[in-house]
Amino acid sequence: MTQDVQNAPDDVLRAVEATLFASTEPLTADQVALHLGFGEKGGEVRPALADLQRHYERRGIHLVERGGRWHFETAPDLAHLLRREKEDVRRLSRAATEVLAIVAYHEPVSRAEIEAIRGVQTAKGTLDVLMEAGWVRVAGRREVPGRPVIYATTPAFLDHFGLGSLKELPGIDELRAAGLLDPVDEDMIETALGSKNPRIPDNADSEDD
Amino acid sequence: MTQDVQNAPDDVLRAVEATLFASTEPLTADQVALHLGFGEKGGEVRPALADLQRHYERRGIHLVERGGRWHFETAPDLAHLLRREKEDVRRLSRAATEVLAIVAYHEPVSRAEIEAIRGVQTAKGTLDVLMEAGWVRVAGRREVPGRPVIYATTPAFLDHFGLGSLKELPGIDELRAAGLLDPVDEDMIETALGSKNPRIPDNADSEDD
Amino acid sequence: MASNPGLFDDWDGEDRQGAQADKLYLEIDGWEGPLDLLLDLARRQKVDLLRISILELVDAYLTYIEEAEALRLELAADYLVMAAWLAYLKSALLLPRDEQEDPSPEEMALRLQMRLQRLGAMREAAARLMGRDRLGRDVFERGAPEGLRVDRKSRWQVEWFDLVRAYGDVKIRSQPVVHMVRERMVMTLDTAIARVASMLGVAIDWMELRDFLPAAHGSWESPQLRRSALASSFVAALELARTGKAELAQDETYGPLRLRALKGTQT
Repeated sequence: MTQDVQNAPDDVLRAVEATLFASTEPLTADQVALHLGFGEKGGEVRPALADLQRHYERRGIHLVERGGRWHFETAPDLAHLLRREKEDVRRLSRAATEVLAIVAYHEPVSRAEIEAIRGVQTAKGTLDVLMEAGWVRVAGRREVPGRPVIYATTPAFLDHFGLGSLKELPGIDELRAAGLLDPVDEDMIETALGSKNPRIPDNADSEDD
Repeated sequence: MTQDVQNAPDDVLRAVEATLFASTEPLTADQVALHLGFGEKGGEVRPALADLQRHYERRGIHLVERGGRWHFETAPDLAHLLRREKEDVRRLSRAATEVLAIVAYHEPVSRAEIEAIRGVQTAKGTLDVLMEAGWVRVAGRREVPGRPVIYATTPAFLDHFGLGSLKELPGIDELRAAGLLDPVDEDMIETALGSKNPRIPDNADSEDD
Repeated sequence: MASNPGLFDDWDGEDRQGAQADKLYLEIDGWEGPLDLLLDLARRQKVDLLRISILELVDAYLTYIEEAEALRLELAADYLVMAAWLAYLKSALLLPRDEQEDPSPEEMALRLQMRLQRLGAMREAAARLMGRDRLGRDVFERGAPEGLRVDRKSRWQVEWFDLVRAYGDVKIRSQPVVHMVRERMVMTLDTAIARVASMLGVAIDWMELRDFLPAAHGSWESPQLRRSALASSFVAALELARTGKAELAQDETYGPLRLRALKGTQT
């Protein structure tokens, strides 16, 4: 159909093509003609514009006319290529995992409560990450002085961990049985430190056995 | 010859075409592949790049590869039609053009070596101008006493001068064959013209044009 | 001295057209050093750089310098250094030599020629480079590219086990504090002093420190409590010795520590 144009585009066509490509803004046929020194009337470039439009209509870019002005743009069906979303899989940090666990076990819970349980200050960013991940949501405010925001888990959280409900999280006793809550109790300290245990009597250091 | 490509470009080809058209800077095959979600290796888009290059070679726009990066630009033979009156290409001083050529033909090269070839001190500003233009960069230090900074060209240099790689520098093969691109020897770096240079007679003999 | 304006290179940003032989000296600022001047003088010989006459070149250079000096133009030192070196080279080339010097004057001449060639090559290369079709002047990139944007999104990953263990860790971290306060059983120093003092009162002879400890049953089975009792009893023994109520004996380092009441102080 337009094969001769495609295979051996003439110089006018090539010049029009290059001009529109390099232009920083859409151009009228007259402007193209003027730019190329074909006089002030676009008559001479119009056939080229039509040919070009036909040539590009099945390609990745189209030559389009809007309000008498011509420009190249990405084919509409490929517009999604201009803005791609890229997903990076990232491991949750240790702090964020702890906060998530606390929310899951204690929900609804305020930030101050989370910090009290963790014994460490919790950066605002940590909760933001969990909310971005879709696992934690703001669940209102606690009706106490200061009306702190309280947080709870989302259905997506249950999905992610394959839980029917929060009740399926292992209880304290189970954690202990699994060795995950192994008390740092006195016996353990004893074992860990050997015969000496500097903590108990003030002057155990001087002990002589 | 490539009529099927021209008449019914496939999806990969269209996507590559659109991506390169839309990009504000040259892209490597790997970057195109990554952007299109074909993984990090450009293998899948290379045939499309080759097809596109062939398709465009007779058109008003060319697809060119410069230092492994691809971009579209207007056909060079249309320069007389497109050349911009107020060229924004900076006019370089004679010293700067000479230094640029020395960096390109000898890279990586130290300032002392540049000065040895030119037989004159090179103002610090001259290299600064070239670096500001984005054509020359610091390429580390030479591991010799004093650890002098060495300079090399940038991808933007290749883009600007329309070179696929440094191998395409005009006349580089002849210059190399004539020994004129041999490393600048120690003696030459000393400002004074003194002592011996055993290499010269050989080189001089072998050249006769 | 030859001077043909047509032989001047036309360089970006430099215009040497119109330079006349008699005005040559005025151009001193136009040369980028003595090598550049030499190259220009060499080109005036209108032959390939490989075939230039070094002697002719030396003469041309020296004449140039003399003229400049006659006009009291300030010449940079390196032009004079070059002149001196060229004068030496010329005499070496002309004078008969008895023995071979190293390097020979011919070698030095070739070396100079090589330097001129190198510089000439780069000058030519620069001109060819600048004459290429240049982006933004002769060829153009797309004027209004839409641009590619990549919105990065994170998909967070965490395993069930990590979650549960994190909770365990939090618990472990927070528990011991509470735990230890509640379960810490100790024999206080006061208790130990009272206990040791009263036991000493009824003892007849030396007793080993360990014998003062409560029998190991019930809560006294706890090793921690026994350790505490031992430590407190030891301090109690020292305290009683200090106040003159008891005396201590130990036969060897780490040997059993024995104590008994001091006579006359028994209550």
